[in-house]
Amino acid sequence: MMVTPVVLSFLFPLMGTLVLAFSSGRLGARGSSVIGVGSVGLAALATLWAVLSHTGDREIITLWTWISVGDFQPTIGLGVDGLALVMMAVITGVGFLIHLFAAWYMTGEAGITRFYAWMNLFVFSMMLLVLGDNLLLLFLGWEGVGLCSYGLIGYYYQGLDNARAAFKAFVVTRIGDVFLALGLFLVFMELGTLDIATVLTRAPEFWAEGSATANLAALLVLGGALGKSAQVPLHTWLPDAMAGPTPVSALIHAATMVTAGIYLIARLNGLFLLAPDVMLLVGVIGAISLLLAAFAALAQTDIKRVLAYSTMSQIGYMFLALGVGAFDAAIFHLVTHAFFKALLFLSAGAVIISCHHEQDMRKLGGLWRKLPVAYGGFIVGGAALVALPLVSAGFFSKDEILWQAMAADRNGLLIAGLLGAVLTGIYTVRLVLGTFHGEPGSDHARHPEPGTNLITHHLPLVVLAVLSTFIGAWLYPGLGGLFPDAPGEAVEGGHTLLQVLAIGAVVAGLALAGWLFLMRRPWLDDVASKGAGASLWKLWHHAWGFDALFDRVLVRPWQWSVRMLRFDFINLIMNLPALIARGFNAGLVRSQNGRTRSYAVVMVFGATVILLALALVPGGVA
Amino acid sequence: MNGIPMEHGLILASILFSLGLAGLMLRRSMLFVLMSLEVMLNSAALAFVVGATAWSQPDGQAMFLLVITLAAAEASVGLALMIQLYQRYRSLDLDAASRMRG
Amino acid sequence: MEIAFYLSGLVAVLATVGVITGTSPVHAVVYLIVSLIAVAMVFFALGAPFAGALEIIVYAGAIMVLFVFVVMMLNLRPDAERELTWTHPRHWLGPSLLALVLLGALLALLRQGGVSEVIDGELLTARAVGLTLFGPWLMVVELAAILLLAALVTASHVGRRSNPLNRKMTGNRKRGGTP
Amino acid sequence: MILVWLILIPFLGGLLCWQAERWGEQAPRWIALATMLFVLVISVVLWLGGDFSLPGSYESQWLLEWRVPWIPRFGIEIHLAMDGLSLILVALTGFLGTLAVLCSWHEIAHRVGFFHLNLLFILGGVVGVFLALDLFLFFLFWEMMLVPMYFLIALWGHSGSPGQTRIRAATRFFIYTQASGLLMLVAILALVFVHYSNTGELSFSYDVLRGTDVPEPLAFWLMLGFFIAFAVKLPVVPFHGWLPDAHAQAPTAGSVDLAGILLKTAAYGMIRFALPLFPEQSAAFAPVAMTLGLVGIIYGAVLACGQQDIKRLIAYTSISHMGFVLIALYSGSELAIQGAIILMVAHAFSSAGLFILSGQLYERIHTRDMRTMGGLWSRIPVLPGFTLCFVAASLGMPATANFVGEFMVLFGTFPSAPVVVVIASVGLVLAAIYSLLLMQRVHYGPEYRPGPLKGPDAREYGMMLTLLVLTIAVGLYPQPLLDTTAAVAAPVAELFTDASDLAARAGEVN
Repeated sequence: MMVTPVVLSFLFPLMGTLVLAFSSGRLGARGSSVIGVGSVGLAALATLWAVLSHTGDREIITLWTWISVGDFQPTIGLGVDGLALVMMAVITGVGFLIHLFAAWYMTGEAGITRFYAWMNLFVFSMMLLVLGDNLLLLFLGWEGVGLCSYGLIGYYYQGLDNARAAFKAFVVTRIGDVFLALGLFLVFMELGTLDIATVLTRAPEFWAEGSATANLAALLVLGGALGKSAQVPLHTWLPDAMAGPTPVSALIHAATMVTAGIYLIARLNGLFLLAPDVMLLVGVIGAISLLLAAFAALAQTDIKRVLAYSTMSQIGYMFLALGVGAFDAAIFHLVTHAFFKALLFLSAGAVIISCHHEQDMRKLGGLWRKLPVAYGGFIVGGAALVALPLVSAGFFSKDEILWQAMAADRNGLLIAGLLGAVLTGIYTVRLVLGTFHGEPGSDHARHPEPGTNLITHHLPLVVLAVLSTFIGAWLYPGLGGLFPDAPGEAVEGGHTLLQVLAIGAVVAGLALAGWLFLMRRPWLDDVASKGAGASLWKLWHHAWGFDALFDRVLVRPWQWSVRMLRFDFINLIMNLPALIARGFNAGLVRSQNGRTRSYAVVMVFGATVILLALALVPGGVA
Repeated sequence: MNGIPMEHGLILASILFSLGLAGLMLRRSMLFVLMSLEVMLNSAALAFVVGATAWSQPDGQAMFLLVITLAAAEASVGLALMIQLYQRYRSLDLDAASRMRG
Repeated sequence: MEIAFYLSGLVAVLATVGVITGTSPVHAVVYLIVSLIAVAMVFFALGAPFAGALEIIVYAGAIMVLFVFVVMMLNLRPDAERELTWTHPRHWLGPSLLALVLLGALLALLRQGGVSEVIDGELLTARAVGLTLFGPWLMVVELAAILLLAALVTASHVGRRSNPLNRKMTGNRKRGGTP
Repeated sequence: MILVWLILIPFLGGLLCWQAERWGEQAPRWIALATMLFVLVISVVLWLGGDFSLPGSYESQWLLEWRVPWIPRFGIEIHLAMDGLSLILVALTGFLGTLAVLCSWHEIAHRVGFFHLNLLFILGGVVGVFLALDLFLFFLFWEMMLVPMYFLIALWGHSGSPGQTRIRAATRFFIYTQASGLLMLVAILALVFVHYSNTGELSFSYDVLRGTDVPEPLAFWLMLGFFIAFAVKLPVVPFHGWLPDAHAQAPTAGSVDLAGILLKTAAYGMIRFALPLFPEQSAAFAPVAMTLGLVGIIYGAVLACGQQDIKRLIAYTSISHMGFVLIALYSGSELAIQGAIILMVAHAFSSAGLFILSGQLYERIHTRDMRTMGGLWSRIPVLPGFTLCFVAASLGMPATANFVGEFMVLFGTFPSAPVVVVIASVGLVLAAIYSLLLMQRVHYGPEYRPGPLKGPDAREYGMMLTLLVLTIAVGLYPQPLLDTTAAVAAPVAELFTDASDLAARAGEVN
């Protein structure tokens, strides 16, 4: 097996996991965090080396043939091209910073070895997902990531609701995975191969554009992507996934796992181009999730849940970009989003740890002077989230998406995007003001203990802050070459008009938020506490009631059927022969009454019957 | 009168047999049961002799002799059992000895 | 000769009816003896003197005497009252109907059968019977002897007064083997 | 000749263990261990030595064959033969037998010799089933497996709730398999007599009987006879009643054997006897069999979630997994049948692992009721980690053998029966639910009773590690297994293809 940088990049986390898993307690907290962070650091270096030595065209490294039966020949092969390298950079880069911050965040927690084992396994699975050039290997990474998110969300396993959140996350993403698996089966049946490159070349030959199979295949792959990227129908697990430690939320539910869906669609763009109305569906789902999450974020009290809904909303933007065919823009936003959302989550983590695990905004406040680094992180991250013009990385990527939507004249999606930008502005300002300004809500908030460790606390936040500015946007190498040309290229004019619109939306959002939360705070509170306002607030707080809907439609019938079927009624059918036998027994026992004379009568009766038979049967005697 | 047709003999035997059988089933006392048993055996013997004389074959009568020995053996054992029954249950009622219930 | 046959046949049937319906055992035994003798008369009427003689000597003489001995030994009082309770038709209707049906079946079989010989009274001498008995049937005679021996042993053992089983059963009441 | 030794070794070993009890309790254990290791070593040596080219090549399809007339009058002969499939299953028997002996090292205290006698007789019977080719001999070994298993459950099991005593469970197990075995016997005899009436030659041999053309209505019933016999053992849903009881009341070694190998004899029986002997009828019967498989998957999963007893839960998961195997066998695609074989091996590993773990849990907290378990992760050092790995395997996590098996089955069956595969994939979600439910109730959640418990000793750790390594190894590199069984799966798959076009041609003709 050639020891190329790419292979090294995903072997290091694997080694890290194995060492941590089999150390079973011998490594102390320091030892395991050193190994945990170190392995991802080495992976980051290997990726850097791979990026530098990348020659531009797609390079396949086949380790070994996984299964070969007849024409079913999936191989453990790594496809290294621009897209994979960008994703690897994000995973290992941002991953490393998050691992570093986790060393500070998790001090004093029990079972750090287990934490880092899971985190390294997660990075390994994510690398496999991104590098897999064979759909089955991609599926391996896909499910591995699901298992690690189960392990990490359920990290504080003592609490029953944490474990339940982990269970819910795994099952909902597993439903998505089943859709993807069905897609795989269909693709293999129709095209006879699972290798991504050959699938993309054979698809146009075998399927006409818009044909039923193309639509079905695209739809199934979309189903898988929705599950993993927490978009509208399969999104209920993301807010509950905040039960895990904050670095986990940062790594999994901001930077990497939730973007797996976007990567999948971007990788299989050929499939989606063959099914235009499924592409439109992708855009529409993106828009819907965008708005739904934005509204929900307005009514959250827990910092992490606000960020979770904000993640869902930003991924909605990426789906919107994919829907209009701007694959490059989607990846660009994916990268910048990874930076600023990781920054926001880590800053939130800093706040939470400083205020002794206090996550409720109403109990926090007045922290901006006491936690300067966290406040700085929130400001820069918030700016990028809101897409503050010219300064933040978010502006460049979100503007690109909106421009592509406009160029592809999908005006409905464009309007949704702009409305989303306004709402993003509002909830970001609400978040920052609620957490850092105003009066401290509890004594935890009155005297927080700010993180002082230079390397594990300040360094990640500062680096991510830098990446969240225009430098991050500048760092992104355009991946245009890899994807079919986006709608934007064909249209010249109108870009500046779009930029004006976008900036207008952002400014309007900030102004409205500032006016609402600074000047008219009491008016806002009493509107939100009475009649229509209160019910609207509650609806948004529970994310439009999807959770309750799924609970009543799916979970409760399932539990009812499990209770009903606990008594194995099909088994009763097999008890039938036993019952029949017992019935006969009861009947025949009565004939044995012990009296000889009745036996004599029965005997004579038998004899007579035989004699009669002989007598009556003609010619019987002859 | 030119001889007795054979059927009559056999009819007599059948009547005697069924009478014995009825007695066997009707009576509760073991003595009567044994006696009706003897009647049945006797009717069988009668049928043999009627057959023998009709076809003038001596075998019938030889068989008759065997039937009688059988009757004798059976009667003796039957009576011995009856004595035991009487000693055990103080009466000859067959239904009393019904411990072999199912 | 035919009259003798029919007459004694009738007597035999009536005597047997008497046996079945009799209440007191002694009467029943006597009726049985009459029935056996009537059957012996039938044998003589049919021309089988050897069979008739045997019937009287062995059957009526030996077996019936055995019955009388046992009846006397157990000095059975006629359990009239039990027999009376028993006259309710429900008891005797079933079995007698069954016997009648059996009789009907036998008669039907007889009528079907091709028995048409007529017995015209020539004697079947004891000598012929003796020759067959000790001719081809020698083995059977030996077997009959063994059968009688077996019956003898069983009867003596089962009928013994002080039966070991019995002593264990009644051991606690009183010593001695009175019946 | 090696084949005869493969069968005789367990039986002789069993007798030896039984007598060895006089020299102390440890002797039978070591002898049993040595016997099973010997069987394992022989099968591995055969595996490395043998080459598994496709049957088209010059010599016959059997790797090894041993034929001696036994009852010439009825044409019954001791005809043992081994090909790729039986070789793997014999090796699996050897391996799981060693595990069964190891995991009952401390658990079985009274009458150790007799216990090992029964255990080794079961294994001997199973090896016999995998090697026997003469139908009569096959039936003999098929019945021989049952009696020692009955004693194993009845004498050394631990009673569940008062209603469900282990004797009842053992008897139920015995009656289920015995009655179905009878059905198979009737089918075998009918087949032989039909052959006799056709050709006047009385023979029980496999190749000869494959050629008999049985009149159409009768053939269906004979096929049904075979199918029901194997369906009871597989277990397919309506006939599954015995499995949960047998597992709940069996000792750990019994459960490992039961789940690990006895279920596989049924699948092996189908591949070897039910399908090849009646190809057209099996092809016609395929939709029904697949529906039964589906019902098995869904019903097994739903019931698994409702269980309180940990071993019953694992038992129901076996029913769900075996549903996949049933679908594969009747899908008629080579990929699916290869997948079924891999899934059989994978299920043997994962369910053996889970049962050994539940046995170890029982040794520590003396209960199997999940309501009295919880938060064991912090109380027991290493076991929960292994449980998590085996739970991941049972829910079909990629890089484990179950995933390879299940996905090959689904890939293979999709072209011929897409709707079946869609419903079976719902089974994948349900698999996730019951597996994580097991993990949730036993190891996560608040601690039911505080206090640390002792971790696994070297023996337990070694067992778990080997099982895990094997599961991952087959999960990542199943090619050796696939090559050995390639020669078996191809002809079985063709049965359906030429059966279906045979039926099609028959359809045109009349």
